[in-house]
Amino acid sequence: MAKAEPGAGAGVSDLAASVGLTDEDLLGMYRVIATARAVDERMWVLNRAGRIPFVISGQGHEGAQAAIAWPLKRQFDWIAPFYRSIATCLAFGMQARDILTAQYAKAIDPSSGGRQMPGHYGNVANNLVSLSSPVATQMLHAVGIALAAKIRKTGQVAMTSMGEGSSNQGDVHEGLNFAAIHKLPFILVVENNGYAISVPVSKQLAVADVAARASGYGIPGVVVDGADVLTCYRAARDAVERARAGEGPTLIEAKVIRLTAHSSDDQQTKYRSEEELKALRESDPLPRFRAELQDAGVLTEELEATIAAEVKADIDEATEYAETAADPSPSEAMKWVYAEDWPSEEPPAWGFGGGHGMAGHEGDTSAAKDAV
Amino acid sequence: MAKAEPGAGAGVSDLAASVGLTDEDLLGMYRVIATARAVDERMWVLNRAGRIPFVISGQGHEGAQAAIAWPLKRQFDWIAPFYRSIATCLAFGMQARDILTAQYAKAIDPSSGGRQMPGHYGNVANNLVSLSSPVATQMLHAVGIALAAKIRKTGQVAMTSMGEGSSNQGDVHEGLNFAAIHKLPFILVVENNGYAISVPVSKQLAVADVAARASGYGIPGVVVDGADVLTCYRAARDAVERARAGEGPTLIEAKVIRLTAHSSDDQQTKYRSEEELKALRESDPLPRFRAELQDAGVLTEELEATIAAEVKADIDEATEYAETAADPSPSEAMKWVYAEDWPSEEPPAWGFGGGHGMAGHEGDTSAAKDAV
Amino acid sequence: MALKTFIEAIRETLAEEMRRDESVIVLGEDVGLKGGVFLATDGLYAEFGEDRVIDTPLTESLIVGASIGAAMNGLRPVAEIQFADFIHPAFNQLVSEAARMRYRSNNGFGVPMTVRAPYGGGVHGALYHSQSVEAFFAHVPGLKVVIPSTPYDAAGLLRSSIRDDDPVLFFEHKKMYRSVRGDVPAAGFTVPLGQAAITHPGTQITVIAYGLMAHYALEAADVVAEEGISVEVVDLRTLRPLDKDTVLSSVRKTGKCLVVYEDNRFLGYGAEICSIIAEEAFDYLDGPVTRIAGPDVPGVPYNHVLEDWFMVNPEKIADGIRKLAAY
Amino acid sequence: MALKTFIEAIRETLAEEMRRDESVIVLGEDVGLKGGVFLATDGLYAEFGEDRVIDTPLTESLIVGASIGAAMNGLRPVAEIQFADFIHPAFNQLVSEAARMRYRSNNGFGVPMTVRAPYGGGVHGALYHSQSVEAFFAHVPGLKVVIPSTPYDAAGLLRSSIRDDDPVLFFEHKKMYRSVRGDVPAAGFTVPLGQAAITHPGTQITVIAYGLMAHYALEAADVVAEEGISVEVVDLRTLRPLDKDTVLSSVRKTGKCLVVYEDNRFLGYGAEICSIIAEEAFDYLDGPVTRIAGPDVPGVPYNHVLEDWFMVNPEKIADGIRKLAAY
Ligand SMILES: Cc1ncc(C[n+]2csc(CCOP(=O)(O)OP(=O)(O)O)c2C)c(N)n1
Ligand SMILES: Cc1ncc(C[n+]2csc(CCOP(=O)(O)OP(=O)(O)O)c2C)c(N)n1
Ligand SMILES: [Mg+2]
Ligand SMILES: [Mg+2]
Repeated sequence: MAKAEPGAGAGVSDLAASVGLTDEDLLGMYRVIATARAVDERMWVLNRAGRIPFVISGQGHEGAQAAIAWPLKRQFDWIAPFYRSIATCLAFGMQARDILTAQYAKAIDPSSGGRQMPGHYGNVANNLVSLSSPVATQMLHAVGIALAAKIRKTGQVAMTSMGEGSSNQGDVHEGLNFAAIHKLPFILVVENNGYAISVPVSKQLAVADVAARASGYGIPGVVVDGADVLTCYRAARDAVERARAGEGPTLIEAKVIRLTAHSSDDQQTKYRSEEELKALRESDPLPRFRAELQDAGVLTEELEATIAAEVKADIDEATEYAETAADPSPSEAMKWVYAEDWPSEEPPAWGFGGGHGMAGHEGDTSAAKDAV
Repeated sequence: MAKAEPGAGAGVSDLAASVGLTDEDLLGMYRVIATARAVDERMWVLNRAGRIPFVISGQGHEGAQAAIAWPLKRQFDWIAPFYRSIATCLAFGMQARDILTAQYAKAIDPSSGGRQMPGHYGNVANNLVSLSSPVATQMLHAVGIALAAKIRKTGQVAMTSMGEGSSNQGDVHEGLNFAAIHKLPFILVVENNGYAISVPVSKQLAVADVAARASGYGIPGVVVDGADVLTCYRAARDAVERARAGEGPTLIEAKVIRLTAHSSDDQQTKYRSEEELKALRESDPLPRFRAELQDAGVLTEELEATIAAEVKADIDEATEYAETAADPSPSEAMKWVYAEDWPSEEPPAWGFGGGHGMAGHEGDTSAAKDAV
Repeated sequence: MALKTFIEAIRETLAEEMRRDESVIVLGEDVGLKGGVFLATDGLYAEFGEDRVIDTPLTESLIVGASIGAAMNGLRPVAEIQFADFIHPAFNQLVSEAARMRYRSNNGFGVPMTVRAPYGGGVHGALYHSQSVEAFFAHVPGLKVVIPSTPYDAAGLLRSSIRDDDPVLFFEHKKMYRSVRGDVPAAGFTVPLGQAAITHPGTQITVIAYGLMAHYALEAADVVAEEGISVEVVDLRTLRPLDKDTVLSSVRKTGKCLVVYEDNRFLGYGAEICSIIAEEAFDYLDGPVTRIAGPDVPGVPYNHVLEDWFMVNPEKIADGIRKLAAY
Repeated sequence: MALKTFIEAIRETLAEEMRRDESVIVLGEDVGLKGGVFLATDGLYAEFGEDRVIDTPLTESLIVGASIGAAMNGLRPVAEIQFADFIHPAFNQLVSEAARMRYRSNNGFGVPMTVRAPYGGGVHGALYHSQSVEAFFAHVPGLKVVIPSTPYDAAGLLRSSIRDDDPVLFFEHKKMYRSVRGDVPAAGFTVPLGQAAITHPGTQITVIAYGLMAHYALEAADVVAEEGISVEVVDLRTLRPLDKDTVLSSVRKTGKCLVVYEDNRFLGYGAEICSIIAEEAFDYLDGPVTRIAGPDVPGVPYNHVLEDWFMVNPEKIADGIRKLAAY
């Protein structure tokens, strides 16, 4: 992912300097965004080909995601992502393989070992919190992680992200309030794509910006154009600095677009017009960031082609790997309900637990397995 | 309660005119406040005398409560009160008797027939929503009532009140957001007394005013001095007008004081200093409103004495009434789980439901009653 | 009579009730223009408008809490929780508020509200789109819990639920939405709450089930019938209030009982059925009251191999019947 | 050994564990300066400071949700829910999150968190300060549920809970806080989770109970002993994971079983115990598995006459024993 280009990115262009980064950083972000898009597109291809049953994707969100994750320290800070966070996860240490083994729900999927639906990323090696489906619950986990960081004085920052629809859940209110009171090193990123499945933002909120809520908690609320990668980066960098300095949480709202249907189960043409869908492409962060890097001389045509080829190879390899990896085994399915095994949690050896009338059946545990 | 004083209150003093009311209104409010205080003090006396086991009171909140309930139409608009809402309930149609029968948990208690703890006021005759203990849940009931009013085009307004501590619950966020989106005829009153039991407001909120949250929902947030009765009235009147005109919800925060411990189970000296407790008396709404009415010539000394005597007589009578009223009967205790009776919800006729080995026990339902 | 899918029966009943009674409203996430993620409310927005078909924000506690309030002020809300798995944020409003309003107000207030939610597994929905949540709510006095298994019952019971004066949780197995068809009369018939149905009469073993499992129980009954085992299948239809009479009569007749549910075994809904039978039909039992239920893991896993491992199916039920028959 | 009240045992165990392991923190409403509304955390604020004893805002979902996060980042939070009745706003965080974190992450993340809450009636607390909520959580794989009945067990089990690597719900019957005393050793002993105790050996009838009901069961056992009925009382102590062996061994020995719980009868925790016994000890049963439990109304009513009507007490249990003995 962060592999340096031979001879490229070593310098510091004016563009990089303007945000205090190196060209390597900018190219790294670009590679994350490009990989996220490519893996996402691959998911839809696999879905249409009947290889994977479900897709939920981050197309249109990748610029904001890569940029906002960038100032956080990998394997030190924490992120509680959401189901569109492919670029966030890639920026924070996950690989295309990790995304694809989750799509295929294979035993080796580092997020859940094939137990969760695709999109429920998270793994301990990268301090990426395991995600559930009920939206916004991860808000409080990230706040708690930040609380532990403060109490343990680790210097860590915890970030979470979610959609604007999800930000209306009660947990968000409770979490922002607590984080603000205790000046926790916490960042809430709202990726506002204008829809909660089919419900437009006008039916979700009575205000133009979710960020308007920040002042009600006494914390800064920042609105950024999610297609403007470096502006997103700047906002995140400032928030991380504030958090690290003990100045408390920040709410960053990135206005992004949802380039796809909500998921592979959704028909968005029922509630979005053709014109609206067409206009979206203008706010696509990928071509815009590409052009920005080209204009700044950071990304040459040759380099772009090299990255594109590498990304494709990476994803081809990851697809092949995931496709051929082993399914999880039912013999493991009772594991990790608790840290230890509890035999009493198994159903009875069918045939009634060895009643005196049933002596012969006692201990017939193979039958029990079949029975559930 | 709203009984007109002979020869008094018929006019319109400058003070009354300044808020568009009559002297009768001002005296009505005064009587509510005085009655609320007196019934509240009586509750503590009865508690110390071992007559009633539990008290939770509204002392210090009464001015704001009476004033804010005033512009709402009785038996037409709706209020979802909280456990300190004695003055609110009195202003909205309940009587001292109703408060005291609830204290004694008598069968005739109109709030719950003796089923709920004291303080859980509410009755259908007065459009006062039955209250539970988990705080802030009533928020959503009031929002739903306002939604029904809008859909049914009844012209009703729904108000709810709660403490500042409770306003941090998730339900408040969800409710304000929804009410704002749909411009519901809804008013949230936060009675901020600086404490949630022992937790000072500095540990509950990172902002000075709960009302600061209103802008995050695109609605007005107003802060009023809860000891200043007519200012409270004005804020409520404006909110009711806005609501009735279809302009949507308002958040009113009244800064009040808690003159007593949290409840009869609480020892507030453990977390509040003597000086703090002493200083409270200066913000007591009752003497302040009394003085204001006296200065304005609305309340003469004679009238004050008459009202005091009437209030005392009312409460004496109510105490006597409640003390001697009948307890609810256990034979009614299974009633009103559902609108109909469901015999299958009763425990089995003990002795095993008439097994063939138990024929003699079949139908022995009296035993069943004992067994639960 | 017309042949309808399970979801058609639901959708059309909603429309009919909305036509019949203008106090009926529908609210929930995506129930408007989109018509619900399963299309259970498709067409209602067009017919009844946005006042009566409300796309709420993504806030389950609000959906239920505001329905409670609206029910107290003259409406009959039918709330949709997009997946039963997402009902938990509304748990407090359901358990502390809806269930207790009538009791705590001594019949002052009632909450005529229906909460519909798709539940159940076998649809590749993983931990959070497969749950059975009925046990949580069937435990709560004051709530009614309905789980139909046929289009006919879905229509008749949904109508009764909407017209009921108390809060009803109406759970629809999502795997049945399009896979189950059945005759549904055109007229506004009702199926009363609180009545189980014997869907397959038999003599040797009673199998008690509901929802998708009621179908699997019938399939299993057919399979073992060929082996000479006569099974009586009881489809509970309403889980609370429970039709104890039908359950007990059947077990007293057959002497053996297998209770089937898809939810986790431990303290799942079937535990109450087993307990009632063990206590109230003890003398009639010729074998232990047994259960076939989901394993005790925190949700249906996603990978199809694991999902198959989790799900109760006709074979597992037939196996349980055979063993009980041999007892 | 020192004689301590139930709440003293809890308070001192909290203090000891905080001294022993600085990753242990306490958080909840009023747990700081006030020391908790029942004084279970009294003195902790003075000793450990506001970093480790946190007065949270009035937000139960936050209390549990932030504890989950803190547990994932190196702490062992002990959260207090002021009354078990107020745990419902945190239901989603407990059931969807805490319970499933380890399973869904394939053992990637664990949640070493303890949630303490006072439960139970008979204290004039009415519908919302009297609830038994164990059935909701004992149904959920991934959660552990502990209900101690003696100061010794409270100390030993609380220590095990705090040191456990999974989420534990630790329910304390509030009527026992000051009314129950017992010997508690000074040293940091533990009582392992998942082990029931036979607190009164007997031969004719097994009575299974926990919490306050475990005391009432003992009282009832003493009463009927004088009438010649020998009762074996099993105090479950941990409701999940359940010590099935002790339960089944006892019932296989006595042949009769009465399950006692204070919660509403229908689908209360005891329903699972009855079901297990009915299925796994059927051949040993000389009488039906029976239950004495709270009536099915939505909460304990306030008025003392109604409260007495609701509450299970030693007389009701003794009555149940007598009837079962006569069977
Ligand atoms: C508690 C809960 N309710 C409902 C859902 C179903 N659901 C999944 S995503 C979604 C919309 C989310 O919208 P938003 O937060 O704006 O994020 P976006 O998908 O637009 O990125 C809904 C309703 C859910 N996952 N959790
Ligand atoms: C959900 C819930 N959690 C906890 C409690 C216990 N409790 C009752 S009142 C209260 C403090 C409320 O403070 P505030 O909202 O400021 O109102 P005040 O009592 O100060 O008027 C608490 C914690 C409760 N009733 N409900
Ligand atoms: Mg969105
Ligand atoms: Mg307060």
